[in-house]
Amino acid sequence: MSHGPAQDKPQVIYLDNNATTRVAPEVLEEMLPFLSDYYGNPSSMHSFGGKVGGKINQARERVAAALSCDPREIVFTSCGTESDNTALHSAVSARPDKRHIVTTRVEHPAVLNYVKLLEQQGYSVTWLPVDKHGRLDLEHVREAIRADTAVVSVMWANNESGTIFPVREIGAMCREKGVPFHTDAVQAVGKIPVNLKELPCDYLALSGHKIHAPKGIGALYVRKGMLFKPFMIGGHQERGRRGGTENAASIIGLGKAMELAAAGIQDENTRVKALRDRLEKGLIGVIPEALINGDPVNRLPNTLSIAFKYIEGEAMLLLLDQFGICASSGSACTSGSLEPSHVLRAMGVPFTYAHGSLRFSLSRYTTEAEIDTVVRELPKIVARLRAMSPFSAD
Amino acid sequence: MSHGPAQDKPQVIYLDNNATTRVAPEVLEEMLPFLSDYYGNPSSMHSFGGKVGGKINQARERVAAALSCDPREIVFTSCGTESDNTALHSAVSARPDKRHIVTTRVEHPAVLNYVKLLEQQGYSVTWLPVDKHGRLDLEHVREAIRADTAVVSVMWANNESGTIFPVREIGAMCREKGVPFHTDAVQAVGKIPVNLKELPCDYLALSGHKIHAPKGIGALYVRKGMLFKPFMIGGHQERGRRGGTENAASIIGLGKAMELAAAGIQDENTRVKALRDRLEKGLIGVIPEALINGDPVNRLPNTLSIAFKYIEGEAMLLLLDQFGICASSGSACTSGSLEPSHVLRAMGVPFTYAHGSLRFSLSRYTTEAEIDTVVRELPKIVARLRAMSPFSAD
Amino acid sequence: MWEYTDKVKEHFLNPRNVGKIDDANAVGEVGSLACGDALKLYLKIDDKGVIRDAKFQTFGCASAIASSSVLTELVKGKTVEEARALTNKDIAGFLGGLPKEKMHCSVMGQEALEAALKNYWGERYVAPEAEGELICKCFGVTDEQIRRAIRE
Ligand SMILES: Cc1ncc(COP(=O)(O)O)c(C=O)c1O
Ligand SMILES: Cc1ncc(COP(=O)(O)O)c(C=O)c1O
Ligand code: FES
Ligand code: FES
Repeated sequence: MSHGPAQDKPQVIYLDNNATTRVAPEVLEEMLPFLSDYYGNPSSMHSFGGKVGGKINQARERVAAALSCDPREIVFTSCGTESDNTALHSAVSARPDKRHIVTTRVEHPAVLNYVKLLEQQGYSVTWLPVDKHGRLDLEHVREAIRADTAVVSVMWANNESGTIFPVREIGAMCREKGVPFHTDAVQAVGKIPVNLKELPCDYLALSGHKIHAPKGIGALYVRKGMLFKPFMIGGHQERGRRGGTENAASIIGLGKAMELAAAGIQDENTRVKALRDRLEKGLIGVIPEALINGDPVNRLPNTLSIAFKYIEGEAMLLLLDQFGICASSGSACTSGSLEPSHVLRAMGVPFTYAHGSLRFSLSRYTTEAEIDTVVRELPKIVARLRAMSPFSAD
Repeated sequence: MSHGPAQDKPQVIYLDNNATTRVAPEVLEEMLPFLSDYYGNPSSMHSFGGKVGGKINQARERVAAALSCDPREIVFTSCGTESDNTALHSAVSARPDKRHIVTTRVEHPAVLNYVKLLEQQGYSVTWLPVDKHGRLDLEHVREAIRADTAVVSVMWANNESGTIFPVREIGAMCREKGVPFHTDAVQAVGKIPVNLKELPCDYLALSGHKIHAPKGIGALYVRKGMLFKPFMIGGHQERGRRGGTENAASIIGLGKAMELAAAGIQDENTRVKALRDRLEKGLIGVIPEALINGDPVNRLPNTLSIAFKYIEGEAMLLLLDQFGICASSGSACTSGSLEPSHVLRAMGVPFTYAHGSLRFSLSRYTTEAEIDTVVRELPKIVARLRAMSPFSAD
Repeated sequence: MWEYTDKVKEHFLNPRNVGKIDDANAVGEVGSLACGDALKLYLKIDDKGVIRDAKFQTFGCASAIASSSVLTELVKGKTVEEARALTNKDIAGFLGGLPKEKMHCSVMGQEALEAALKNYWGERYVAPEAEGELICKCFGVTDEQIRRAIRE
């Protein structure tokens, strides 16, 4: 635990990219002028501020180009959570007479807890279950949509299991029934192709810090013609859709990051995926009583969620930490709690395994040497903890 | 309009600090490691992320020290607008039975539009008027507070006129009547002393980019023991008070900026104030038919709002822009609209003057030479425009 | 991330007295696999009532492992009477404190010790929860089910 900011560069093997990512150097470079000399307010009536406004427009165009949509369909927000909250707030408050919501049991807390709040306020909610691979049943979705459904909210890819949901089919069902569809694409963007021309969805949330832009910036896609109700209430920014002085530097960073994400999607699905597979095979091959959480077929190319019987995740993480290996035992957002994650529970991961789950999530910066270090060290760590466990000795 | 990022440093005389400020170099320096090497998620279970968590704690302590409160009373948000929205949301949803709100006609849109929305939802609102100097009458405040008042929200200092409100007295009245008091201190922090030990308020909003931290970061003070309902719904961050991955770099920047702001308060009220007074005298002394908007006594030391009869603000701004002089003709947030600002209207500034109002707002970086340039150029600009005006010729 | 003291980290990384004592005359077992933490404590007590040896097996997080390690160190050489007086506060104190959310990991140590001493005197240890109560809110299983599952 010696990688202090005061010292040299931290030596880490960073395999926690579903929690957050490194800001790409190209992104930081585009941002820096707007954190120093070009600090004007884009809404100002002087050219010093206007200049910043021009760059924000460029960023909006870049985001739109990466998603194949119109720049006017993009609203910048402060994070993925705000994008999700805004989509749901907007969808339900645009149609106060519709009092039913369809979502899944495995959404991120940004959707899950918002919908729970609506449930407390009297909304009726259909919580779609998943199978042991974390998959939805399309028939369940079809049955769940009702005449009074205000919105269907299904994440594109799950942050913990990496399972990819059939959002295209779900979107088509919603469209057919005239119900708005929101997808939390925070984990999909940059990892699998996202093309809004081919996806019948009405709202789509994304977050900068999952795709090598900084923390504290997000975007929401709102399909043209959709009713919109702002969530953040203030000035006229974002064409009246989101109050608050624009976070210029980070918006500009997000624009660049989206450009890089679109350009890197091939690499993500070949080289990065191969590294993930190497990790998976390397661990499953040598560690007994281990299982993979998540859909073996439709899974994010960078994600490996793996569970080891009879041992506990935090202890593994801290031992991995000795080697500078960063991973996660659930989603970072729930790590304040001691319970196994709601996602693993919804998947029905046996409790002998659930507490011993680790998530490795790779990025474009991951190297083969890093993977090989994990494949070398983790089996020893698992063996060491199992030797201590009162259960596995028998 | 030639100060492009591609070229050299922009040569500007920046007198628009109530709109936004330059990021202090000391602030950027503290942020940079967290935009590059130290990108871990503070909620993660590895020391790489934990390190970031430690710096966030330090930032929280710095903010608390600058305000004389407890670090646990600080919630980081994405901007001043979010802080205001959160305070109001929290106050009203904690007491659903109280259906009355007291606020002023001159609040920033972050409060004003939020309260208007509540009014549409059936809340009854007392909109406190101001006099021609933008001052509130304490008797009006006292009379307005009712048994069913959910919250009193009065800004500490007005962004346009610079008028400082008697928040201490208002807070005391609220406390006496057991009504929560929120103050939007976005323009007060860094300009006048803010000491929460001596201020009986329950919520206080501030924004980073007004005090030389970056855009897109804010904080909300919530007095210990106050009921709190999160506005941004998601993970467990900020001890369950604000979902969304922490904007680590900007939080750390805000901590530093608050430290600098507290240290600079003396300078702000002597040297910066003297520069503002020099500007005021220099303009009033030579330009006929000009008047000062705002309280001559209780006014922010950095702010000069000045109105010129018979001419129009935007034209003046564009001519000032020729000299690289950045100012504002109203609040930047309302600059999307063509009407004179709601603040000037509430103050009853005569319409022959209202359209010709300019706001100059200084900062610690303002120099005497810059002020002298404005004192030299603006009278010529006013004369030039008046020569064109159909009214002033008479 | 949890803020652990150096002492916690040290005992987690180098736990003392891991394993079983085959001829233990006091064994205490608390916690469950379902809840993600369990501790089995083995004691060897001599005729004079002095704890000569202590070993543990733990399924749990870093705090649980460090607490178990410290527990075995603390009881060694103590008489049964002295050991009885030990509380989870002593364990946490020895570690220089634990995060508030992790205090129960040290409670588990105290409970395992209590269970082991009861076992020594031939009594049955009854966990603070009533038998068959729904103790696991995550999986919705009762502790009886868990015991059965563990036995299988
Ligand atoms: C008084 C006041 N309140 C709130 C705000 C909103 O702050 P932000 O732009 O950080 O959302 C501003 C400035 O824009 C302001 O001047
Ligand atoms: C699927 C998903 N949705 C939403 C979020 C929230 O994003 P943010 O942390 O930017 O608020 C995350 C990550 O934290 C996520 O993984
Ligand atoms: S696993 Fe037992 S309470 Fe959660
Ligand atoms: S063993 Fe339960 S959290 Fe430590």
